[in-house]
Amino acid sequence: MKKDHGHVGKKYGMVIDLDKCTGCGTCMTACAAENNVSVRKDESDKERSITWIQLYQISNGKKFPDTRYSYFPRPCMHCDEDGRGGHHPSCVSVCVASATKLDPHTGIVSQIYTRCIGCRYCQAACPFDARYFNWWDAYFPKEKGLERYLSPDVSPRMRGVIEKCSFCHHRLMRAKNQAYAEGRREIEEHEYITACTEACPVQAITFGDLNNPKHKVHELIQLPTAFRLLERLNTKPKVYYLSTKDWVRRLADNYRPGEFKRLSKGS
Amino acid sequence: MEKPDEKLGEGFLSSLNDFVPPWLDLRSTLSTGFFLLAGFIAALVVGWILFPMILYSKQPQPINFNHAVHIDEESGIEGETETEKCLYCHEFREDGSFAGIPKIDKCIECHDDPESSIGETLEEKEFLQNYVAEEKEVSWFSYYRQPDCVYFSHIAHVNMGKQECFVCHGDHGKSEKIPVYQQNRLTGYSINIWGKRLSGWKTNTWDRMKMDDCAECHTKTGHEENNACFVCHK
Amino acid sequence: MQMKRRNFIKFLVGGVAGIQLTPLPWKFTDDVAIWTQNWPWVPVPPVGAVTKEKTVCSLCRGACGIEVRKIDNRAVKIEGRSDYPVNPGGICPLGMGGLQLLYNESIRFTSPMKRVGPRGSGVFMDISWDEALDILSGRISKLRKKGHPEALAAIDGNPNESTMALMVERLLKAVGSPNYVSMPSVGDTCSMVNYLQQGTGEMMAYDLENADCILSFGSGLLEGWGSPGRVLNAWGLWHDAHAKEKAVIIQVEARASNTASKADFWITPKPGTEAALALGIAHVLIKDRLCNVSFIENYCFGYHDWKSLDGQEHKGFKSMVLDEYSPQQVAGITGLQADKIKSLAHEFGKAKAPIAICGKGKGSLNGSLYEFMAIQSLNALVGNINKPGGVLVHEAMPLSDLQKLKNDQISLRGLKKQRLDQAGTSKYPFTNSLINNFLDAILKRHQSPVDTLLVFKANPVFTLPDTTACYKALKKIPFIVSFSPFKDETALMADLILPDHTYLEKMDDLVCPPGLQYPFYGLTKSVVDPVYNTENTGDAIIRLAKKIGGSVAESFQWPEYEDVLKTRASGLYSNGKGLVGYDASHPVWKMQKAGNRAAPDYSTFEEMWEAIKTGGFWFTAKHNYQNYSSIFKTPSKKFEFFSLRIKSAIDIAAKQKPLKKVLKDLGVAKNADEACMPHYSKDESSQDSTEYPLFMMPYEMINLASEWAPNPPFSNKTLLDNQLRNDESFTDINPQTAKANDLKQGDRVIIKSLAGRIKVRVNITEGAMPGIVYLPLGFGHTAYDEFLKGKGVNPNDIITTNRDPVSGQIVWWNTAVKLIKV
Amino acid sequence: MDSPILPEGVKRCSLTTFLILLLPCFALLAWGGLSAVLCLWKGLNQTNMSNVFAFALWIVFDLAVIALGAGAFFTGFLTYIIDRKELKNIINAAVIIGFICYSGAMAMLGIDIGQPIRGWFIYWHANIHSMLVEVSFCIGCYLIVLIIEFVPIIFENRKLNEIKPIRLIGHNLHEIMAVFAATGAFLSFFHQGSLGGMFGVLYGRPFAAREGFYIWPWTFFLFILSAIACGPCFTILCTKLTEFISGKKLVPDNAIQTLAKISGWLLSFYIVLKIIDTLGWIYGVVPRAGMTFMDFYREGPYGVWLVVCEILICGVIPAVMLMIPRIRQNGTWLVVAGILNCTGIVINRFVFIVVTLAIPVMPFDRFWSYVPTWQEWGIGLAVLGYGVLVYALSYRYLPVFPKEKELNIIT
Repeated sequence: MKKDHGHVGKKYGMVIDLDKCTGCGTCMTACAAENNVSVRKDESDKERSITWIQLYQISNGKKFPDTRYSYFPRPCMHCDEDGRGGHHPSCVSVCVASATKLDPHTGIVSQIYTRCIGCRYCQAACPFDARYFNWWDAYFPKEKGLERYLSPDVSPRMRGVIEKCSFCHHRLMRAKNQAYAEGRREIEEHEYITACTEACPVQAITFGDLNNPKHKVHELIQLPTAFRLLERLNTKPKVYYLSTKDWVRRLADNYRPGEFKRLSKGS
Repeated sequence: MEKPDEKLGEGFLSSLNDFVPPWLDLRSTLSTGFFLLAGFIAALVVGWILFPMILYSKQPQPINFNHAVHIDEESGIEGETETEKCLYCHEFREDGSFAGIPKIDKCIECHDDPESSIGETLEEKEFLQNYVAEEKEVSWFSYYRQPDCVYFSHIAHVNMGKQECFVCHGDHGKSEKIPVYQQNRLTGYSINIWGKRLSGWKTNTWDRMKMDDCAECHTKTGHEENNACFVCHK
Repeated sequence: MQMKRRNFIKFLVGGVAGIQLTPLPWKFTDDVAIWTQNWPWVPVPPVGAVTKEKTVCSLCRGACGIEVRKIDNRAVKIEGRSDYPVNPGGICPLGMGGLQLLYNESIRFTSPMKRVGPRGSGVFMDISWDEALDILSGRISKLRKKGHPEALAAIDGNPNESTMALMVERLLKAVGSPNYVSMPSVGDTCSMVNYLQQGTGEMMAYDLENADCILSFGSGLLEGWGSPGRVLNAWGLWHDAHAKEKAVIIQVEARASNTASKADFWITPKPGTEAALALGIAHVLIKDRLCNVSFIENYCFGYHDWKSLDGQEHKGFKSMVLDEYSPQQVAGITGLQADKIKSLAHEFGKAKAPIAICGKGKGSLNGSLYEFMAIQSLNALVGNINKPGGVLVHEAMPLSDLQKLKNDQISLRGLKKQRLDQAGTSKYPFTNSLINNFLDAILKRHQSPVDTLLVFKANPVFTLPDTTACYKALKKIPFIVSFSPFKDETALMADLILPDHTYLEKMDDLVCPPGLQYPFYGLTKSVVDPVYNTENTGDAIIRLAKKIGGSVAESFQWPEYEDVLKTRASGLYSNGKGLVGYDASHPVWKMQKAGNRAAPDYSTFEEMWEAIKTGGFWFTAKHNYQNYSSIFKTPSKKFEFFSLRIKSAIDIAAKQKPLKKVLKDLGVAKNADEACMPHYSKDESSQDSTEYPLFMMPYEMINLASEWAPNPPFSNKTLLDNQLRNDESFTDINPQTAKANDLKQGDRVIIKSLAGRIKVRVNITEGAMPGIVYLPLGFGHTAYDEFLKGKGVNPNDIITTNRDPVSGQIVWWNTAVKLIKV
Repeated sequence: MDSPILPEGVKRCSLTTFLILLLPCFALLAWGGLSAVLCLWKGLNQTNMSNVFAFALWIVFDLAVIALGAGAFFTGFLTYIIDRKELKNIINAAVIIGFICYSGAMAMLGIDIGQPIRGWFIYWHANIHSMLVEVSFCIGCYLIVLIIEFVPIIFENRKLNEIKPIRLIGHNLHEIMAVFAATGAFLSFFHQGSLGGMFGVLYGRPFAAREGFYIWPWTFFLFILSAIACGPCFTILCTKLTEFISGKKLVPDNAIQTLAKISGWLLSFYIVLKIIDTLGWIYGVVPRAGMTFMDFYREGPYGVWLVVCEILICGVIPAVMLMIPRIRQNGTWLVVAGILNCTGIVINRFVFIVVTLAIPVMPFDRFWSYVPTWQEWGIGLAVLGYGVLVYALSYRYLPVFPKEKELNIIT
């Protein structure tokens, strides 16, 4: 039965090439546009603005003119474990109302706004700051008419609940519907990609099934330049990064003096 | 204390007193019981009869629709199975999404000419004049509209899961008269979602359309994986 | 009494017990919770049928392909498209936010309007289209009756090649006014360079994808330069993990922009000395024999010293460069080390297909003529012109001209009058229009020579330097008409609004996106029915002309704007080598290099036009490489290091006045020979460094709209909070500069120049060059809604407008300023 | 004028003075009420909490009062299960304080969550893996227990006691109080523990994360210990305060001393474990996360002084003081020790909540600071006001201290 639905062993994940990433921010706008994220008057309040995928600017700390900037695009990591091998991500195991769950058949961590009671325990549990609380009601003043661009694929959030990146799960559903309409049960690799993957103008983002040898991501995460954020916490993120630059790789995790291993190649 | 019935009561009680243990104050016990019971019954009435009447608003549909006639042989709506007949009007779009209640132009496909023979009854005439002739959409109330947070794929259930329409919609497709639309004033849900029985008691699969009912069926038919939250929530 | 109360309590107790056995408490609890899940004030997007419309984004000149996803008739998402040549798939953050411009009622004009409140207050009254057009045509006709058609002027932001630009210019010509002024853009300088050195006034066409070394003089490859979608895609190709040989990117810029940070080499000369650096590189290339001798000897003019017909000796490029631009000399000018310049030159010289590109930032600001000539000369020195991976030379885009326009006596008399901006005079022989001169002319005269100003797709009050001057000038003009769909600063000063559709509601063309290496024609279409009572300006102009009547009406015979577009597009058909279909697996840069010979994928004009209307594009991958003998249209029929056109301009002028005066008028500091060649001269404009010790440089970001189109709210999410915090924007300064002015991170500071003063907060970063104060362009709107209005400051407020030699264009990067701690 | 309902044979100030004394409480309650309305009506944007500071002032208050309120169940445990008779003279006070702390905490939590109306989802859609669920269940139940324990004390009010059925109920409840004491003790052990567990299980936050036993991180046990170590001290402080204000002796010394002694021993035991735990953390969890001890105390106001304060000044010192009979028998020193003890525990809770969240985990993330708004203070302090009010009312109208009469014979 399960096989019929092609769920078995699927593990959707993302690979972001930081050497390609230019920090243009298209992924952030694409995400906001795709997922009906509310835009408030003051988005410079980074403690409260909602950005499912967020660009962190990093610097190599050198003096002018040797300074270099780079960027970490950070969606939800869709972790697999709670840090000590428990089969729930840290945020899932703490949620009081079972509002966030890890789907074993897709590897995607869901967040149900109508179930969430807004206790924010999951925010405390997430070391990636990937979870966002709706401090205000969604901002769509009638006189502006901006609600006209809202997509029916994603339900707008009410205030007082947590929201986060869903790997554009509705796109998976859309792809499946299309496949069903054509009498297929399985979907192709290109049929389900996230909005940020699709939008990235330098094709820095790759999305697919990490478990499927035919998918590009499966091959990319084997590269020696591949790494993940805060791997030592052992939360098993499904978002990987690529970079040949050691100063960038160094910033992906905490290292005590001498612990960091440089790449043989690259600078 | 001169009222005769009082006296009678006294007499009656005192006669009873012989049968009950002396430490029990019969009079006070009875009165206590009486008031408790009164309150109890009053509450039941409020909860079971008054409350539902207040909770749901009733709106009639703009115009009646006779499903029975349409799925009837003569109607010319093709389809081997009932489901196929339903799909004739409640169709799937190319991308697999479900069109739901048909738009007026779907009706016009058959009822193209306002003077046509199909239109004996007064209602049909009214429909042809007010809607078909004007190409005006009928503002139907949807009995089965789930809230915005719910994602439901008809094609997954009908084409892939081979579910018959009646499993969720009952014999709605056979009805000659469409029922009055009842809406929960507080939640805005159609009464069909929670189910007509306030107790939540259900005998048929189509009596209720709550999350548990979906999950129940998924489990029964061995599709537990579809109980993952994001499968039905958006 | 006592008794009664007890009974009541008993009654209640019973009731409480009873109610538990009814659904009331349970269902109520549940329903209230469900109510919170469906709060009436949370919007619920209506469901419907999904459709996708392909079109082209025209928020900038880049002409990226986009696909708009619609639910019934509602546009819900803009996405890239892979079946489109310019940008396979990706788009920029601004294009992604387009729907917020389409649907944001508070920044759009919902109908034609006339001013009722005081100027600039933005108080308007709705009127009908007919009334609006009557008002305007009446006014124009009156001017013509009075015999002053030249008192009608237009500021046009449409790209020069676009059909809309032709329409506007045609309207003015038909009416009889020479005062058609277009907004400055890098294109002006580029085509001028091409005109002087290659003889064709075309845009630069860089074959970036096939190049293996990009030497960028401040071009913001990652800040939106050229056609953002295309350049960013090229960037992706250059850095592909699987690419065989990766291209080397060298960024010459005085700020750690994203491009500089991500480039392989980052060179930081003093701003304004880029020309010297380019010539220094030229010096090394020549000295170390790194240049393509055969190309230089056969197809270049003015490399060696030469003798003109009058027997006069003239200095050549080679000797000038060797004499004056040795690495040491250049090091002195630019503040770089000499050997750094050497190694840089070698990196460039030894590459197979090196390109030196020009145009700072997004390339929306025009550049310095001599700097661009110097940079283009580098491409000539390595002979990488009209080769794969080089700078391609094209003939003009094969678009047909509009039929000859009719002029009556009035208009002919008007057209004889001199342009207010003096463009094309002996002062600015090669420039088409100079908006800053135009504004000065208005300011200088006691009464404005312009009676009626039409503004198209431009917001000069915000985007031009020295905004106060611009504001004053516009205020002097008696009557301003804005065709903007948006309530921008300039539109708020207008007396009459004839709102255009937004780019998602109208059909219009985009010709030759900047920097693209093949002829390209894009066509936008109406993906949604116009949301408000607006009208395509093209149609509005036609109707206006008809209302004016006479020869003006005869000059606009078309029923509607689409017919104008078709008329021009007919040339694409007759050109006979175009394609309207595209297959992502065969990118144009590969097809072109492989010498594509594919026949057109259409057989009739109608077929082609329909295809363009649905697909949105026409392009040709056929290119005639090399054939140097015929491509250069210069007087010498060669690539000119020494521009004979400048020389003849000087000679002609020298007949009336002394040579010294001529050169002074041209703004050239050097002698007559060097005036004809790319050279560096320190600009005198810089004020005394004691009063204003620092320089202010505006910079552009890809996620902040700084041109005509407003910034979509979405991109506010992408701004860092050391760029904008609450309503205050930041200036980037180096720790040294901060120390010198004892400033700490986040301090508030006033930046003062001769033109004005602005208040910002300080962001201390090693990415800034000491002694320079950086300000982002795009902040500081005084119009629009809460998402834009009053957020940050506009550097244009304090930029002092100096003019570039010969071209006379505005110079942006040398405003002397000082910091005053608050 | 309210004399008929005052307890018999005791002296109380006049109603007017009483009300005047309580004015500050009413003020606090008004302030809190306004804040609450704003937060419920407009949402939590009224606070300075953020996506970084998901938990803040309110949770600190919650955990603090719940720890201090632990006196109730622990004293109950000692009185009824261990059967320390002398504690009967203070148990009432302990119960009332407990009730105040827990009801206050619950009220505050109700406002703290983003969707109060959905609060019951915690119970209905409970996720058994979540420590916070364990907390909610236990606190919920324990609050009921406290009410049941409080009710008979209320029924002892002179007027109420005249009513026969009430007298009966009150009496019978007294009989079976041991049962509730046992239940209360059981429940409390668990929620005090799971409150600690809440932070110990944050494996994404090396600052809070701890190893543990089975599903319980060490913080689970440390929180229980710290709670029962400071709870009794807080009870002592409250009675001392009452004695000071009323200017009477209310509780026989032996009761106080018993509590003080036990509290002292528990505290010392706790501190030892706490030190071991901290060392284990420094040499286990922290290096594994690739950090050093100092990494956590570099930024903002949070320096090593926090550790010194918590463990040394407010831990070891009071522990020693309370264990030495001569010191704890001196009233002043007893109070000092008590205050230090309670402060230490409050600091511990503060550190686990605020500092944990303030320290970024991703190397390129940054440190944020947080200052509560007046609305947050309002609600926090309202709980204080509410506490004083309830306590004062109980003291005035109920025979809270059984020995009060004989300790102060009115001549």
